[in-house]
Amino acid sequence: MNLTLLMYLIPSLIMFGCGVYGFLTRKNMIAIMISLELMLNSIDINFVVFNRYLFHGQMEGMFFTLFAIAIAAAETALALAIIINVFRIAKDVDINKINKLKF
Amino acid sequence: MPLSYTIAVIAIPLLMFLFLGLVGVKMNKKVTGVLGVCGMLITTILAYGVALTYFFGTGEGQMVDGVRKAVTVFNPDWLSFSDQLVVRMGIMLDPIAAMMLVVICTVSLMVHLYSLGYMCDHHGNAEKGFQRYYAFLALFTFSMLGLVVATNLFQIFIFFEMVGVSSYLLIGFYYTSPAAIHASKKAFIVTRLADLFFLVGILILSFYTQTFDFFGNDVNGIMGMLDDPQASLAQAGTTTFMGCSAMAWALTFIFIGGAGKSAMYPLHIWLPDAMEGPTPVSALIHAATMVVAGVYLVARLFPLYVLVQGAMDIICVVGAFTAFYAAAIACVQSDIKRALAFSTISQIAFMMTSLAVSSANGQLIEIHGGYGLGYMASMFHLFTHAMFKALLFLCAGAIIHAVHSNENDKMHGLHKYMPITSIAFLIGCLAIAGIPPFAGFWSKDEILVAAYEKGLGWGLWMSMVAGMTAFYMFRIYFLIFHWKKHEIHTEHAPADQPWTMTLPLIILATISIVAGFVPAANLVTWDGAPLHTQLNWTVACSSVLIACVGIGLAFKMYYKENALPERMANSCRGLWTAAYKRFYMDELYQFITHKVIFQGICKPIAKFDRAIIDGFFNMLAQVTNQTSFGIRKLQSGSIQSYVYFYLIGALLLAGITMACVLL
Amino acid sequence: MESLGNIIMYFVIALAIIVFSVLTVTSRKILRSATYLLFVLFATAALYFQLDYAFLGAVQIAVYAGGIVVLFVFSILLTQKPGEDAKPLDSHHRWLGLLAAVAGIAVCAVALFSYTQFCGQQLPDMADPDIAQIGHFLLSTDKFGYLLPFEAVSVLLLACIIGGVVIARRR
Amino acid sequence: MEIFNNILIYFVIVPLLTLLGLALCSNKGIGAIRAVAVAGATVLVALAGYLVYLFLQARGAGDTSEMILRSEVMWYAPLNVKLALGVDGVSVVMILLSAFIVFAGVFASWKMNPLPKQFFLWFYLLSTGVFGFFISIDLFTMFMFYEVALIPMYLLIGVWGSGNKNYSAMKLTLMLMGGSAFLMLGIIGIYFHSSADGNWTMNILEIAQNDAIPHQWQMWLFPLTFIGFGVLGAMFPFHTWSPDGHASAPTAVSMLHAGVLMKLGGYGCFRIAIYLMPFAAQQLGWIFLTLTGISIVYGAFSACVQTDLKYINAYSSVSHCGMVLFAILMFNTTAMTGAVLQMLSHGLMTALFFALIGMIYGRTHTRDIRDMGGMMQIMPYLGVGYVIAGLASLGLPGLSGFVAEMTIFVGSYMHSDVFHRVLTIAATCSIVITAVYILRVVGKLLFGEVQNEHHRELTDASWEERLSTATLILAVAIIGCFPNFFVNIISDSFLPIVGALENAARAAGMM
Repeated sequence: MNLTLLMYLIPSLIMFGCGVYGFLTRKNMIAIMISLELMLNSIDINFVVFNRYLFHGQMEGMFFTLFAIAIAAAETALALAIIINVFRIAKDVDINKINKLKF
Repeated sequence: MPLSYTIAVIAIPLLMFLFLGLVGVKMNKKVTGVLGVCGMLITTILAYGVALTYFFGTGEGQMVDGVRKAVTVFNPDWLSFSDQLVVRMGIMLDPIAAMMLVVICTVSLMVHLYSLGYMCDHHGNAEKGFQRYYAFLALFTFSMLGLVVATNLFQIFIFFEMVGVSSYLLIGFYYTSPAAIHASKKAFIVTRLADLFFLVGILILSFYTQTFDFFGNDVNGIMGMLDDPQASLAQAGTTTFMGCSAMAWALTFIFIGGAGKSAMYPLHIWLPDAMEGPTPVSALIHAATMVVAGVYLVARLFPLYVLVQGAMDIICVVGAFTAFYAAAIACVQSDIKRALAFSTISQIAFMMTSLAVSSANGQLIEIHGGYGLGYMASMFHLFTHAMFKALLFLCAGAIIHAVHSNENDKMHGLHKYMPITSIAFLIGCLAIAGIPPFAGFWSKDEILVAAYEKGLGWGLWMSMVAGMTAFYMFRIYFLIFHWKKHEIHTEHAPADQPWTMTLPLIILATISIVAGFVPAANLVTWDGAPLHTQLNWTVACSSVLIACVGIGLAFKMYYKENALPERMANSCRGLWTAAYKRFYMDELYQFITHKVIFQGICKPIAKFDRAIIDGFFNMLAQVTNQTSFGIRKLQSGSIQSYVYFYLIGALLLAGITMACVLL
Repeated sequence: MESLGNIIMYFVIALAIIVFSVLTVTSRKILRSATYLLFVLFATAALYFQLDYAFLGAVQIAVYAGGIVVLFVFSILLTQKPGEDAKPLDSHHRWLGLLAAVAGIAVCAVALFSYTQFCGQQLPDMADPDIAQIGHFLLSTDKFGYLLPFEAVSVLLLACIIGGVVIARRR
Repeated sequence: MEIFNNILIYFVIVPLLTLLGLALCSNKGIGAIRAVAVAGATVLVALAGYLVYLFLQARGAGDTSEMILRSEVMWYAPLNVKLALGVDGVSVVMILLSAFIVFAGVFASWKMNPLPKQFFLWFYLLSTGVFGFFISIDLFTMFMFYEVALIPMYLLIGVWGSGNKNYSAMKLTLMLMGGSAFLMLGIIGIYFHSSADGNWTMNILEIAQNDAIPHQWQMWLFPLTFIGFGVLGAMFPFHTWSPDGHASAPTAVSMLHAGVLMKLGGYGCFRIAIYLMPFAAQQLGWIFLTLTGISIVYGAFSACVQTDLKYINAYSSVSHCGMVLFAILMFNTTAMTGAVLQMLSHGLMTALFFALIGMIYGRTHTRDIRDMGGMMQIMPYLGVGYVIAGLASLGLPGLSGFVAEMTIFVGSYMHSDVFHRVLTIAATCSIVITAVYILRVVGKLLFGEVQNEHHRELTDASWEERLSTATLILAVAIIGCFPNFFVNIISDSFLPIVGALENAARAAGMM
């Protein structure tokens, strides 16, 4: 039995699907962020896997993942800062109840 | 005196109006009044001079071969509609214009003078708005003078409007009283409605004649076209619309215009209400001058009316009916001014009828070898009536001023207290009743002669109305001055008024006595040529007899307090009430204007505008708005729903791509 | 032919990823979600190690598992009262989400399975890229140099730090 | 530049300079703001007077060209868009009218509050548009100035208005913008058919000269342009912006809007719609004639039952402006001259009305005639002014309304067919209805007993209010007393238009 490209893509795909499901159904903004991380992570895996299998002499995929991790970290930090700030004002992190800025 | 002085006759009242209106309000009241009287005095002297020059002078082309011609003193363009159709503002003198100058100025002067006393309270203090009152009087005098000297039909229309407005302003002089406001509004709107017809008539007529002028100076006037069969007027006579010639329509419409001003049935309803104005105003405008403007208008176009017998017949019937109708109402009125107002309507109708009975079958009726006796009689009656009716109104004013009421039952037995007024009123009554040698006899007699000449029926009808006239006038006289002893309601006993008020009475009474001897037949005739008349003894005797019967009846019923009038009223209560309520014409108008026009037309239109027209545009906006709100739901701000949309789109795209690739 | 250890390792990792991913999004206790996420991230790191990207795996553990998850845990603790669970989902929401996720997976799966020419690719041999090489690439401006993105990310991180401070600062 | 030798350009430059001057004033310095505004208005009146003098001189010297004081500057060569200036008699009197209204408007908004500076800024921007429209003979420039005149209206009503001002401002702007959308389509259409040989032009005179718009296109473009301007001229059924807009607008804006802006509609109708597309005008005129005939009577009837002073006047404006379009569609010199007289008359008279209503409203804080009464005793000056305005409106000889209406009626009656005559007679009926609603409001508002005892303490007009109204009353009286002066200026201007119409009729075999 060989570990083919497909075999690595399937967990990644399921992880992405879970991310989508979570993003769509969760109400808690932090939970949504967590789902987002799942999706990001699955994409990272894809990059790495494709790099490893198809372009093993090069390192673009790896670097892309590297940067993606960095940016994800930044993004999460910022998003969580905002969420906490919103929580301070609205006393809630339910995405449907944060609508004071809406027209 | 040169005829061009007429310009001054017109201009002085105008200047007085502007001066009193703009500057006068800041001045002392008495001073403005005296100024007004002085201005009017000068105007009157000039007007007399001009009229005498016109009638008896020969210098300025007014007499050609023994026929009086119209003299156009001056006629500048005022408003050019097109190259031919030009409205001019000019001055034209002909017999009736000259006569009207005299009438208007005389009565106006008397009223100016009289008002000095009338418009003050018992302590001699002038009323509020005294200056305004004199300004309006001057405006009215100007408008009326402008009307009578008009050189063209449009100028008459213009001054018709002007006198209408002056009348509106003067009726509404006491502008805090709801009745006065209502009356002034009614007067204006009714006459405006009539003027609408007048305007349409002018439009029709001028379309064919291509001129408004009566006697053109450079182009041929309307009158100049009469003899020329090729002229466009003849075309107007042949062009037909709904079975009548354009000419007949035009003239009928113009008559309706005149009927509005002259209070012919059914447009008479404004005149009795107009008595809400100050009494001198009623004397000037609503008895002597403005209300005869309609008669004057028909007389002015008399040669045209003669051509169209249909229009003449309408005038004749309307006039004769109105004369009777108004006389019948006058017999039962209890308000002295209203009774006099109906008397005025009746007398004006006399004049109208008189004009109309001059012709039959499109030809003037020949009487004693002369033509147009009715025309002459009408103008003569206009003259005498102005004098004695002004006298009666001024007397009424004096009485009202003394007892502070318009109602008969507040008066009674005043002869003892106000002898001068009583005698003046008696003279007026005798004049209007047609007792020789007072003025009314001579003019009314000519009218009756003309009516009998037209047909026995017309003559009898008019004689009957003349009898009724004598009755109701003496009814008023006896009720006011005799009937029973006066009950003093105020602390002052009623008395003759100050000289400013009695002097006009005396002057007018004198005129009423002697005016009948004015040789009107030589002076005011339709073609300017002197008319030979002689007293028709049959008609004269019978009319005096009828008048005496009327007076006798009135004496029997009203000289001493008795139950006879009450019994008679009770014997035909329905008729009496109907007459007292003026045969419910006001209620009919009220119904038409309020229920039909206001509630039935205006309100639905306004609702339609708001609901349907505006609603439609609002609906457009609403639909746009609703659509926007509908679309806005898509832009909810909820990330999760965006993701759904995104996913749907992405999956669709992917599905389509795959379908394309795989299949 | 892979070594059996590798294959077993793969299945363990794949199972962990799948199970913990599902648990992450279905758990009603948010703190547990974060923990499951941590496991997923560890599994991912393991995957990287298996694929010979040791540095990447290290970064994954250090930044993701070590940094981000801790951030999550802190913010959860700051915003959540103890014992407060997420409300159970109403069924149409769940089914809608499930449908969307499954549809997405299905489309991708169809795509994957229809491109068999590379999906069946064997794992080629590759030397683990050494750190020096990575460092060299990161800071070079050659064809495969990543200096510009590197600097961009550093600026981004700076902006992010400032932003985080500004936003979270108590006023 | 050569164009600065033309006096006409200064009708745009002066308001713009005034704008600049106002912009330099400080917000607090009300005295300086007033001074600048008055100075601008005075210069405009003087310029307008001088323009009339120039015009009379040119005509007196035998200059019979259609437009005088022509000059052109190329703006955008690829589309042949020019700043083309020129005036004929109609433009001259319209400019005079606008100058008068601006002058009176400045005094009527003397105590404007809040933000007087900004108010006058927008006010003068509006004036710029109005004057620019009347002096230009290039379609593009006209349209541009037209829009410049419309937009400030939104802010002027929305910010300084009263009552339901947001709704009104929005409605007015949207409906007028809808009209200009039609208009722009029409103008583009005209442009692309302006010449047979492809040398397209925006210049009205050249387009009329070329007479190249195909008949089937005219049938589309005429309604577009006519409705486009007709909306502004309050033609039934596009008039509904007028009552709401006027009711909410501040005094000076109502004055300028009813007094001048609505005239842009009538002016555009004959200058663009009829002049450039005479064939379609002849063919389709009857439709619009019926609509305007309805406007006249409908507006008058609607005015009879209103209780808000401004609504009464707005509906009266619908009636009177209907008269303008009605007369224009009669296609003869007399009626069209009457239309311009009516524009003048209605402009001055309605401005007077709105000025007086604004002054009364400013004192009583109500415009409902049921709540007022006996104003004549309290404020005789304003009362007399109102009566004069009313009399002008119902057509008293000696005031402007009469000459205008009579010229229109006589001109309209010159048509010998039944359709035109019936409409004419229907239109004449409005003089009675006008009398009814004017006298109704005069009776209720001015006469009678004082309804509200608080009103007894109100004061009569102040000096600037007296000046504002006296200017307008004087102008109304001058037109009414010496109409021939204006008729002589105006009537020749219609010869080319009537000529074009007759040619079109002859070409279509209608004559």
